[in-house]
Amino acid sequence: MSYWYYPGCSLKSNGKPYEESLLAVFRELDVPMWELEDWNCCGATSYMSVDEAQAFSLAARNLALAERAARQAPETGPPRLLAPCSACFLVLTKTQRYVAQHGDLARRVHAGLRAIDLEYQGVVQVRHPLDVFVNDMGLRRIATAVKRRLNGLKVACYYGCQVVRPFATFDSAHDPTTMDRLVEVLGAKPVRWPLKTRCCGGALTGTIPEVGLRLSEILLRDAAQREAEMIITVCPLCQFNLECYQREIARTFRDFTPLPVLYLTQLMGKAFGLSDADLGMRRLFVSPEPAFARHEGGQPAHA
Amino acid sequence: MWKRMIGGDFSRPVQRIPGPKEIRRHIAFESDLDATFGERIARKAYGEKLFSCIQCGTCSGTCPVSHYMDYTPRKIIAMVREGFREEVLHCVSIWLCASCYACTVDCPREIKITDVMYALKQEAMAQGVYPRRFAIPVLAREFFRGVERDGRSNELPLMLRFFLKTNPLQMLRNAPVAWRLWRTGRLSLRQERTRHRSSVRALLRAAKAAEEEGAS
Amino acid sequence: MRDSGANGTPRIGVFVCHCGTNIAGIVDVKAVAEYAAGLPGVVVSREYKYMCSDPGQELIQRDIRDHRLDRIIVASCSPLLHEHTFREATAQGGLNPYFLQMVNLRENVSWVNDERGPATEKSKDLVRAAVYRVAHHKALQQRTVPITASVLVVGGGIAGIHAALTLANAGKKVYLVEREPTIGGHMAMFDKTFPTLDCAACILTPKMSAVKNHPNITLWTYSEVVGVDGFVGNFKIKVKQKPRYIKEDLCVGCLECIAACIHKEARFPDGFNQGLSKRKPIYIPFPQATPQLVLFDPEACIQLKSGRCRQSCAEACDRKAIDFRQIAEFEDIEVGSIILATGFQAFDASRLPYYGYGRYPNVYTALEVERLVNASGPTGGEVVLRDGRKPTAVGIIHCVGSRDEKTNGWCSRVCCMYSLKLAHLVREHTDATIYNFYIDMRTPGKGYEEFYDKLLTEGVHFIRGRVAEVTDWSRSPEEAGKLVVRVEDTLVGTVRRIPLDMVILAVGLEPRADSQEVRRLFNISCSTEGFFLERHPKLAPVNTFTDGIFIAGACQGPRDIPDAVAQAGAAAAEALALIDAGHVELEPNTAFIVEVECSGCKSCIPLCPYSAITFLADKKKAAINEALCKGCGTCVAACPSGSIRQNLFEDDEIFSEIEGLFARDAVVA
Amino acid sequence: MSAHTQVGAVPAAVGTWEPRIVAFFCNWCTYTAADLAGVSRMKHAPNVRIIRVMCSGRVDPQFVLEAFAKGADGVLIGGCHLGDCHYVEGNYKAIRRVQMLRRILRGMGIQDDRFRLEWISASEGEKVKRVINDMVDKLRALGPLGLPRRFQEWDRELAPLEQAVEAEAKEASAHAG
Repeated sequence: MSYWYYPGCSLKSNGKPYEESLLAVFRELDVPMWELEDWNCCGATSYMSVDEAQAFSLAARNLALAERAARQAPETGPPRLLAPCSACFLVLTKTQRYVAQHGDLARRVHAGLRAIDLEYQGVVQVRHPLDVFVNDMGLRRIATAVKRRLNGLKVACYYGCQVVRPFATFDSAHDPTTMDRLVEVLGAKPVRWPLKTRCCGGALTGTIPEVGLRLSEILLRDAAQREAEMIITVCPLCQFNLECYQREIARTFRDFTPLPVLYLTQLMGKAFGLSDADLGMRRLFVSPEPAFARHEGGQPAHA
Repeated sequence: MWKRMIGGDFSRPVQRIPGPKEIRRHIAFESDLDATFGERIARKAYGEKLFSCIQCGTCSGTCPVSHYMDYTPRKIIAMVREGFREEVLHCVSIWLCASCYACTVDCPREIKITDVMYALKQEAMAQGVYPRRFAIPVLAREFFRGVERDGRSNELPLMLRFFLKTNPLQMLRNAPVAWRLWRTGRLSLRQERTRHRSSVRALLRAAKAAEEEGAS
Repeated sequence: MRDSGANGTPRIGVFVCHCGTNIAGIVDVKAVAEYAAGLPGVVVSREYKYMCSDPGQELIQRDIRDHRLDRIIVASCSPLLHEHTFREATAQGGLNPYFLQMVNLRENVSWVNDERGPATEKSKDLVRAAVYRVAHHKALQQRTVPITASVLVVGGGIAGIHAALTLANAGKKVYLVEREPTIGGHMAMFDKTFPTLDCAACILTPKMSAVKNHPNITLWTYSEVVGVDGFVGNFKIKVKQKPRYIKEDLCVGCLECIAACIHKEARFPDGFNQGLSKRKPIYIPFPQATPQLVLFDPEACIQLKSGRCRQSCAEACDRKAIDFRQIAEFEDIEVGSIILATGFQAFDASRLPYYGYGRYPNVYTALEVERLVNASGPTGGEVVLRDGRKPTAVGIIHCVGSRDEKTNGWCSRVCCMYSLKLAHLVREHTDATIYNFYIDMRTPGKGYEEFYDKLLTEGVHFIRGRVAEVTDWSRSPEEAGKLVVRVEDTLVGTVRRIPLDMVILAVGLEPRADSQEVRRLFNISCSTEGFFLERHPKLAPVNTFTDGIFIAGACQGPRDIPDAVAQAGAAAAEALALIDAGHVELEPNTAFIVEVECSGCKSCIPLCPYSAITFLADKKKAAINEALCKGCGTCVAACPSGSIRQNLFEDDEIFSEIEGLFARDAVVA
Repeated sequence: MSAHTQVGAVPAAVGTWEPRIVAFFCNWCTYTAADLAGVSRMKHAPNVRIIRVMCSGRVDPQFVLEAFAKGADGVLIGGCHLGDCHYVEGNYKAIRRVQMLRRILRGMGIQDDRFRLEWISASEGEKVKRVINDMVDKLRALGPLGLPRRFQEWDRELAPLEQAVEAEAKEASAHAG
């Protein structure tokens, strides 16, 4: 199975470690993936506040591009568009759902696309890496790629909001488990965490930091209390909020200790034995090394 | 004000009895209300479910930021359908919504509350009733302009313009984060651009035109 | 009684009903009546405020006499509602009642349209179709069949018990079939009942033993109805008695066998106590179980599972009542009427992950707490947490699995009241601070609002807001180690976090998981949510669309004990009225064969689901046994030579109805 | 005039034309559901005329053909859901007939959307509304069927032929005589 890769704006900037590790992991698993030619911003959440029809049209352009790409390369099978950023994933799936359900919106979107010689038929599948790892590749295949088991490393799996609700169908909106099952296969130990889908603050961290920082702080503190050694995320904005503002959080709130925040794909790459450079580990603000070091000496998986 | 509200870990806002000049009239006359506001917003938010709200408050309970809001999401719904247009469009609640969709998923009446919030934000921006230097609408506008120009969103220029327009001091506070991002190669000075930017602009124009055509 | 119209053209009377403003508000009834007057064969055409009223019916009778009418059309409501009424009126007027045809102007026209023009046109079309049809009507005689004077009651909860006793006291034979090993249903699990707080067992157990001892009641517990055949007055029922592995006539309920069981420890979850305690493989559901018989759990008993047990239980039994080779037995009975009182099931709280049921041990369902507060329950009436601590703060969350489009959209009606009751009882037992989280407080019953008032003044907290989540995520030292509820206090307009030791989920009532199968078995209907459907929500609330089958209790919709008992009484009265008449009148809508036209092709024979058609070998013709025919008309539609006719639905009648619908232009011109 | 492979879309007096639907509803499920729609005040298109039968199995294909022939633009049959028939299996018989009939109707150039079989239980008042509205929409799109007028046209087309045949016959008999 192969995928068209829709990076979204974040994976090209602050989410670079996500892109690097995602590509490395797909390479390691030998799953072909091509970056979608000429993609544009999905519209993101803020766009919705300005002009909805335009926001949906922006997203639909990417969907149409993926469909066209698949038509031009029939050997790749039906179009599967991989959207690793939760916000992009949400906007793209929402666009599909709403265009299918609301005739008037569909009319506007199709008119926009027609003006630039594109057509959206609704055949493209929008997929999130979590879904692809668990349902397309399967845990067994992931397990065979593990070279160095993580040996009981305690992690808090943080799904954030937009990946599991409201449009995703591959996991529960209230108590998702795909990531927990994945990290178990890597040898890590997911902590039970009721906040795993609670909002990290989203764009508020930048706009109203007093509110945004608090939301991130809640997550970091509770994860630490549950003895998690790091938080694992699948969204560039979550990762950014949770990791990059820890100094500011420490300055604002009492008794705060930093906690590494990694992308799921970085953790997978680590277990697959890939190099830190390939996984963008050096781009992290809070080093995960001490946590990994505590679990060194773990048995190689295929010893 | 934010500072005061979240101050220490669990402190509540400092309570104070209003002075004589701060005493305000709280009464709604039917003539002050916008009778069709609720229906307009319901249509804009993809459905009429708005009117089946039973005011249970699940949305407020599940919302991670409702405790910072002036009106809770539940109250917003009640006000929208009763036509409290001015109050709703001038409130801070709608701008605090982080689009986490918790309310939409939990609502026992399947009301798409997040979409209602979007509809209200659009309405507010269209009517220009949001506070000029209030951060979130400015970010949304700047984001919009950036995408219109580049096809993609670029954090650095976006942030620069955003802080210049809202709160230059805030930029100083964020400078360390930006510095660290740049040092780790996560803040590129190179602008990301869609190759066929003109096609993105043409698309946006056409979608806009189709909308106006549908409205007329 | 005149049995046919005068030679040649019929003399038709058309009566258009206003139904107050129900019809006249949308349909121009005057125009319809005037239009009808011009239709072929119509002698009289009138409109009247309420045709079903006495003066309305007398109008028909007078016109039959004065205008020598021989066909009657009443254009009013649905025939399902008033066909019987107007047939009676027609017969009173001296005409065969089957010369009546009804036109449904209310349910089919005025109630589903809001434009006067199209509604009036539609009404004219329908009246015209009836005019064309009624000319072909024939005089028919009602069929009567004798009734078996006994009743089957399915379900031994409070509704079934009450219905059975009512009928038995009236001297009728009753078969009461209960699926569980004991009767008593949900009520037997309760400690107190609202709003009077009288002890559930004290009022229920006397009725349970009355059932057991009543000479007119045959009680089959641990049994299920597996076959239903026949029709009103003459149902044939097959009942399966599941094996208890106990000879029922020998067991005296001494319980020595339980003590002697090879399992020294009770270690299987006790269903009656909602799994809060354990029982052995041989057990009795609860001390007052009726009948007082032990039974084996075949999933747990070593002997039944592997055949390799010492059988110490059998040794302990003086009366040699234990029989491991027992198998299911089947009973065939005949009854005239059936009452279904199969009850409800409680909503499964684990379907809502955000309330943490099954994840946090101190989240309980209301039924579990009913057992905890019950003196004969697993803790002897002590309200303690699973770790033995006494709770100091308890929250009751209302509407769990009710009023929620994602699970059950309906209001379960009893939860507000039972939550108030539990608030009172838990407070009484623990002195804890109690919070009720409700959406709307619904206390519409005698003494219910007063009970609410009592709780309000008892110091119970009432917070108007649906709880968003129950979590163990703590934000402060006071919250540490507790369950935290996050809820908007909607009356204050503020979100609150409330730490609790115990959370009680007021689970709603829903149809039993197998309600669809049961419905099919008895050939009745369910509403969309799965509760059994009553014939009419107001005027036939215990009847079903199948004659002779009645419903009582929560199988029809959520209801509390007083309502279930009242409904059971009503169902018993309906059944009694039916079987006491000694015979039942059936619609004469049976099919018959016009022998000269029958070609003897036999295509109709396999079509009949009731085997009512036989082939007369000597005449080489088919014949229909009228007593077996139920009037579906399938054979009529299939007969290639058109030699099968159906009374009331003859081909001519339906073809004329179609013709009449489209004869608009012809008539106007 | 050209041959008619497809009946329908006869240009009628546009604006006044309203599709007419004959509905055969079974007494136990669909007729009851229609009553429920009424009791629940579920407004729907006024284009349907309901004929009550005891069971969908009673609907003779001739009823359907007659309805079209007399001027119906659509015919709807409503019965109990499969497995729920009041008469055990009458609705299965209805399916078989409907499938057969559909082929005949296609042969006559009557589009599939004009003839519909729906299972609507006694509690599905909402479905009555939905199905009727949907069918009316589809019939509007198809336009009038106008079978009676079609028959007249066919009769007119056939008249000269008939006359010719008759004349021929007369001639033949004259010769014979």
